[in-house]
Amino acid sequence: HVLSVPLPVNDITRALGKLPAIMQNTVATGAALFFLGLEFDTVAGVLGDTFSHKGQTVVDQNVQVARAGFDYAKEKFVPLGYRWNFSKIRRPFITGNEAISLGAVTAGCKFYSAYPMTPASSILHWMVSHADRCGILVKQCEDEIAVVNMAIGAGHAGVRAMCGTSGGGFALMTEAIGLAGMIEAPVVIVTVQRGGPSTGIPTKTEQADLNQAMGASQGDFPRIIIAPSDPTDAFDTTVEAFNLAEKYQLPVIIISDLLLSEHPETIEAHALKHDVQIERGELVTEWPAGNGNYKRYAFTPSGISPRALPGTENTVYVAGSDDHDEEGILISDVFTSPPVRRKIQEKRMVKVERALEDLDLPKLEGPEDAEVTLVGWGSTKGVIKEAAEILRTDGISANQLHFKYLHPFHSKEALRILEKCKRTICVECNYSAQFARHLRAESGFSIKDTVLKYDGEPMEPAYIVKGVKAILAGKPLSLEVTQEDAREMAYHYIRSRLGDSLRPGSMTRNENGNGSEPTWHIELVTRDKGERRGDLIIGVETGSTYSWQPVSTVSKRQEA
Amino acid sequence: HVLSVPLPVNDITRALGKLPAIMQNTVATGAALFFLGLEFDTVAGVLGDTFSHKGQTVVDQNVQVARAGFDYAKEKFVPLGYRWNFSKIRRPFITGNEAISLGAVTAGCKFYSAYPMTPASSILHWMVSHADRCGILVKQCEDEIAVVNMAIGAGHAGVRAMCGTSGGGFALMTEAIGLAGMIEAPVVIVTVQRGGPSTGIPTKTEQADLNQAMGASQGDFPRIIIAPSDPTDAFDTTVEAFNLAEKYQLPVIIISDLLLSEHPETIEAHALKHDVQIERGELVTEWPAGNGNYKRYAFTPSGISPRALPGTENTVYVAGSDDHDEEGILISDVFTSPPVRRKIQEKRMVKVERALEDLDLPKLEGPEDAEVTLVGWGSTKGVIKEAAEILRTDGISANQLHFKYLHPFHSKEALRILEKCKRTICVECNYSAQFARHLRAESGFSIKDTVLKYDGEPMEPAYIVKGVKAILAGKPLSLEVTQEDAREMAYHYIRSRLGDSLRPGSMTRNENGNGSEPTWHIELVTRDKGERRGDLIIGVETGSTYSWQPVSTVSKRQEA
Amino acid sequence: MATVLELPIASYESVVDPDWCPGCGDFGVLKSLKMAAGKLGIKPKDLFVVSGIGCSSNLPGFIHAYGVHSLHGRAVAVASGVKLANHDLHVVITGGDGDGYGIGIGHFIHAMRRNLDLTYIVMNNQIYGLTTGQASPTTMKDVRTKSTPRGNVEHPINPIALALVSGATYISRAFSGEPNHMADVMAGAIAHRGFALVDVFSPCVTYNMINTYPWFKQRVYKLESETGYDVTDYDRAIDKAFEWGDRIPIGLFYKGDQAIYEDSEPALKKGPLVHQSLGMNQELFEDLIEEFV
Amino acid sequence: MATVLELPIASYESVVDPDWCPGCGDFGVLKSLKMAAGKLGIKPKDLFVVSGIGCSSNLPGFIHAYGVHSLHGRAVAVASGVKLANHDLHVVITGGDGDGYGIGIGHFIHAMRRNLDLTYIVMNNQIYGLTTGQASPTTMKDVRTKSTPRGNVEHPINPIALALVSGATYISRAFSGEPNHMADVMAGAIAHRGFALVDVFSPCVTYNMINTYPWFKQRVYKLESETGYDVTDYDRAIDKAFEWGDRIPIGLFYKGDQAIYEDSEPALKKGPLVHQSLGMNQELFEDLIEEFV
Ligand SMILES: Cc1ncc(C[n+]2csc(CCOP(=O)(O)OP(=O)(O)O)c2C)c(N)n1
Ligand SMILES: Cc1ncc(C[n+]2csc(CCOP(=O)(O)OP(=O)(O)O)c2C)c(N)n1
Ligand code: SF4
Ligand code: SF4
Ligand SMILES: [Mg+2]
Ligand SMILES: [Mg+2]
Repeated sequence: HVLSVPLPVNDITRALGKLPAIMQNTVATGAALFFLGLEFDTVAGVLGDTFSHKGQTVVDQNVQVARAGFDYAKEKFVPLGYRWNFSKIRRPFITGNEAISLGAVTAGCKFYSAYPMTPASSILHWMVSHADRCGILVKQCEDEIAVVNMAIGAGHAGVRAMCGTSGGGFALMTEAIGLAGMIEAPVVIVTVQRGGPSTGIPTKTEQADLNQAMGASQGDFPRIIIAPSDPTDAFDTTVEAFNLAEKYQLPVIIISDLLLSEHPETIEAHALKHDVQIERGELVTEWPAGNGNYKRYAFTPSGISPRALPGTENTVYVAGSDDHDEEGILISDVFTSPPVRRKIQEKRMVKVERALEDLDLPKLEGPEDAEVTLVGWGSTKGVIKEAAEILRTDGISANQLHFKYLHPFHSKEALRILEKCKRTICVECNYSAQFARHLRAESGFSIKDTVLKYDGEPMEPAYIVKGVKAILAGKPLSLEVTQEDAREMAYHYIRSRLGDSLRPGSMTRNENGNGSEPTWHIELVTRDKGERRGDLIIGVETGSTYSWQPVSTVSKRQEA
Repeated sequence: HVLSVPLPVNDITRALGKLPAIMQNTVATGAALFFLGLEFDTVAGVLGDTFSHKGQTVVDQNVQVARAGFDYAKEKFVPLGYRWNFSKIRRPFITGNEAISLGAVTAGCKFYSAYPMTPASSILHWMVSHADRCGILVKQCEDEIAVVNMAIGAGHAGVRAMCGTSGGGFALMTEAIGLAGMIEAPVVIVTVQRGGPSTGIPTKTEQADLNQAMGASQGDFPRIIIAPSDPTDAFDTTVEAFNLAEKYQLPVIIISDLLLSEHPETIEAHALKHDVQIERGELVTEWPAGNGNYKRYAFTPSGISPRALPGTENTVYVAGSDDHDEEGILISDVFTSPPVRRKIQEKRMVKVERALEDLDLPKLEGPEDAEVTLVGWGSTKGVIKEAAEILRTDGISANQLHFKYLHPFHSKEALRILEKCKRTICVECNYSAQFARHLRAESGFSIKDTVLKYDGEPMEPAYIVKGVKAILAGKPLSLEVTQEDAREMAYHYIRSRLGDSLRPGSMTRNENGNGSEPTWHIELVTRDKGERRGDLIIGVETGSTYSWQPVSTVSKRQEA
Repeated sequence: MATVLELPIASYESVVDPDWCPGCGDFGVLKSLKMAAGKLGIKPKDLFVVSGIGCSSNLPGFIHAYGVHSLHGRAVAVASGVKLANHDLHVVITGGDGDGYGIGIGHFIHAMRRNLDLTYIVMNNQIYGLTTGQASPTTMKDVRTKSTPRGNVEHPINPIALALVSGATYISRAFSGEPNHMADVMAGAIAHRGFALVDVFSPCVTYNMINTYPWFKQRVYKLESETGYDVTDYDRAIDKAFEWGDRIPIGLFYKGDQAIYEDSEPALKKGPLVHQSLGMNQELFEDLIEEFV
Repeated sequence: MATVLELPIASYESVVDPDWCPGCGDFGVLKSLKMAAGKLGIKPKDLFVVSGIGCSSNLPGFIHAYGVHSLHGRAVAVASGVKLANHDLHVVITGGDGDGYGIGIGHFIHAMRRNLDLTYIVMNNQIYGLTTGQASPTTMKDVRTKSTPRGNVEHPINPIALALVSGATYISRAFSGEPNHMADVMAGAIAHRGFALVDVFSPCVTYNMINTYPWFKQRVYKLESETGYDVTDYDRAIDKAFEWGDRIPIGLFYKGDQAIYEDSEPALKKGPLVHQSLGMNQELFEDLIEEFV
């Protein structure tokens, strides 16, 4: 469970003097502990362990900073009212990235390559710190292009290989993902979404890389895309990903996000099992010399061509990124052959249709005939579930349809379910409702209403409930700058330009505004005495900060 | 206009001895000349000019090879019956890539960067060979990542900049396309599609990179994607692309394909004009010191923030790939601010909605109330037009709806037109009907029937007509291996494995086949005496070459 | 440059204060860069600073000058485009060792062989700072980092040697502990016509506990102080490039006067591209069309 | 390798005949590679050839051995993955100058500093052949190509010098006009434990009219023939790396015995990864879970 609260980090930690930027998170941690209704001391220890290798000063600093966050939250807010029944059963407290890592080694992953990138780095860190015990080779590479190509090489050679990154690195991997599809190399690629576009807001969460995963690399080629919803699911998904990658000999993309990957959750005691099922698909381990030529890319009804690993006798072949025939001989050059090209393209693509049969169907959860159906994908499953519960207690019967398998897609079943729904609303953490678009593309079903969030903060039940009620009331929330927004913007303006001596004072909304739009008129006053120092005007529609008129000069920018 | 005929290059050119692979195209050229009903001598000259810099031997070799192709076609086929009225009006004979290059320099493009890649290289070649006269700086870079980042740097600094590549290179460019969207740098990116996936069939055509263009880079950011349909349109599109890129300060992707880009067409005499309209968008050329702070990313209703070029007095700013506020100050780090993030994301994205208003609406062409509407995009416009004409002469009234602007998309208008159509069929050069999916995603309109081609050969009117008739007859073409396909596959098998002494002889279809599927039974006989040397079995459904039973050993593979 | 009128450091002061960890070497680099620009009298409007992504790459936000805070590893490419579009601008690239010698090494090497008139300042802290402490391409052998808990097994990159064999024409090294010396080295780099590298020992006080200020203070010495060191002596420079251990040289290793890319590019003869007019002249257009008929 | 039983060239004959232009230098490289593998008695099933994209990169299709014909510039990365997954395989990378020194240079340099046990054969024809004749990173100054009609203005890459400063431990050069000598150099490279570079002058007879067979024949000489040339003398190797013009050295420039990556990787102690069992042992799993409770 997550929350979104303004944490004026600088204010909170001022007393502690200038701190490394990275300590923001520690502040948040401290605050979070409060919300979770935990006692501070129970965790000072944890911080100790975490930072001990950096020496006592760092530990102390972190404890102090966390304490500041904790106290601030205590002063300003009420806890979420969690009940912690510290029962005998000790439950794992684990993040999505840790679950993915654990799932990988449990599934027999022997090769993990990566280039550091938030919020995927913690997979690299877990893997490398457990490499010896788990017998896994972990390679930090020079860039993500090397990362994915090494993983593909390892997968092609016969080991279960995985690599991980976030959107920017994934962009660099796309060309090679097409290579894996073409040479039919099994490989698992984890991409952990963060606030975009581009470098964006790297420490914030978002679900806006679905288009990227669907559009990775040129041409049509087989791939599977799966979005886990919580740490337990992330563990299972990872195991499943390796099985699918080897059974169908293709790249499998696990798409997570910062929220799922970096936030620890308490899971069921025995949710994670060591004896997972391992399916390596059709392997050719022996090929008598008399057998005739081994065909690496044999055309079969399933599209699956039994795979011989390099080093096997009598099955020598070359896997080419140029298109090729059954034995891997290029048809792109002298031996061009349109019908062979047609059939191998069909052979590759039919694998995905077959794979669909292995994937669980989407299921409607909650009351069958609900008034509202909340549709989502990936990490928001739990939050949407809570929202549906709140809606029900508020007398609005709501259920949810959550998607895990994004490609191939259970179009028929999705359509069957959705057509029966009374009213559908898509809930996503992005601006353009990428999943709603994807659903329309795959099933033809259009969801008109959406509850979207793209300010970098996680989706929250309360936010969803508010959005849904507004939609049902026929007046969806506007994009106007609310008073709360305006105050936050004023804080941002002050922190970034006027130092920290001021704070927003009284605020009034001016309907005539500056002629072009209504405006918020915000007095900036001194923190201590509350003396008016100037006024800030913010546009209600655009959010533009029109002007800062100081009563007296307070900002160095004035001199500049 | 294009055609698809089997050209057994090796057979045709055997007499001329071993030739560079690249000469395949010359064979095709020769054959094409025949189909176009031209006399061979009229072009021997052209080849001369083309290759003269390589010395007479190369010229002669090319002429010989072309002649061989010409003669082969003459022997085997009938010309398409073109009437060439060589009137006084001399018309330009130009390829899509040449038109794009010409359009760029006409629009004031001053910077072109590229890394060689078929079928985009000819833009680089045209640009560099005309650089001095056109005053354009042409930069061949170390890779496509440098290519696009240099173009973005140049565009940001204020020159009209373009770069070009094909799918594989485009994959490497995607990360930076997101950068351009984020820092709002104008840049034009040309991606010329070829047969994929991966390296694929580099000298063949396809339209399968639409998903890639739509999914380029992580997150939601503004971009425009345009697919020209012929050389004249390619010229206009390129000029328009520069105007849109600067007016809306975003990356514009021109998506072409091998067919359009590499095949010359005769166009109207005065179709291309030098005095094109140039719109540079809102530029800040002067900013008095008293003006207060210049806001590079000012929040405005249109989303467009007037742009000051580096070097201007008093408008100093930093453009960041991290998200930022109106003045470019990062909100990704210490100064995090959810509401500012929300408003700048909205500001960036609203630009695309505005841009849509500048783009021409899709138009239904042909009889209003036709029985069939052929839907397509990009280079197939002319072929589909011809197909519609043929269908009409065959008594099936057909019209066409062709799309040029892929993103942003005229969803409302598309839906308005399509809902009125009696029967829609989507015609595309790819396996998965990427445009039909795109159309469904953008407009919610589903086209069930498709005529697809993905064997690398260009779409042809006859093929479309055949497909459409099959669909109307209720029995769409199956994916079975036809006798023609089987013969071609046999030729491929022979050429690639048995040397060239054999050819396919009598062929019989065996319904019981090998138990798992019906098969083609093909006798392989000697070229000269037609003596049976063995049999080849090819699966009708899978296209698998089950076995080659020699009567006597002929293939070195037999020894191996 | 004839007589320049120097500018005060304050001319380059940004609205935003650096948020680097207290003691981070990058503070020194920022200060020295401002001093160097001031010495050369470069107006903020004529200074263009390009960076990639990393703690060090946040620098453009902390100096009052034009700039692009681009993508991880791509600063050199973006800067090349900016420079070719407007070579009146003084283009300075600032980034980290991971950014420039790791993911960005291809652009680095190819830019050097082009000898574009760019200044590249690498804040080499031998670690990935922003991503919280993984090994970088300059991390020394056996050093333990978050990604090399058993110690780094890869032979580190030698940026000076790489630059020497790749065609850079001003190759230097500085140390954040010596800001005045660094300012001189930087001023020389910016004034130099051609590709100039300034590799800076800029300690990461949070994640690199080996290569600290004291570690460098004990070891660094100035090449200028070495009697008879000749910056045009290539072979000598190669030897110095490999000097590492108890004594580590800083200062100018090598300076060449090879032709720069901009001079060999006809399109730039008429001045910066950005100042050329856009219209297409009719005669030229008709000639171009003629080629197709 | 104790006494090896050599294999005939025919063992490596592919179904497919090379479609290179008649006279292309790559024919010589293919022949020499077969000879080298034969000399070392490497069975086709144990030979793994990885290439990128280019005329030269078509080589794997023309030799009877396992392999991946990968992406332009990525052969070294793919090969590294293959080698780390199964280090029983002899992994040889074959590609072009554009592929390896252009777009792929980052992987090249980083693989060298890792000193992985790989053999990298670069068919250096100083041109982009497959794409019909643009300048490559090794195209000499002033040479006119399709992309440099006014002559190339970029300083060419020096692969030998780059390899020397980057940590490769077997650095050599060969010439297609000397197939037997090339075979010996290649055999040495494959036998060597560590990253081995074989830069080959492999003339493109269709697009490079400057660096032709005669051009090289007049200039190349063998380092072995140079009395007292010591392949362990690094400084001497650096000097030789820059020898270009009337006399151009081929043969082995430098050989070192630095530790290889595979030896420093604990995960490989138990043998190739591909032979390790997949199952997860329960005790270990429970210990791992314990860390979270
Ligand atoms: C394509 C891509 N991959 C990875 C990252 C994550 N990342 C950001 S900074 C950085 C490395 C920073 O190290 P360095 O360049 O040495 O800068 P420093 O923080 O040490 O100053 C990485 C890996 C990214 N932003 N983009
Ligand atoms: C990402 C990408 N960019 C560009 C290309 C086009 N391309 C194919 S081969 C090649 C260069 C070939 O030159 P080289 O590596 O020297 O090989 P050669 O043909 O000269 O043997 C290029 C640019 C590609 N296949 N992939
Ligand atoms: S983490 Fe290191 S590099 Fe980054 S700011 Fe702190 S000290 Fe400087
Ligand atoms: S084009 Fe050049 S490199 Fe390619 S095959 Fe022909 S001669 Fe060889
Ligand atoms: Mg660093
Ligand atoms: Mg080459």
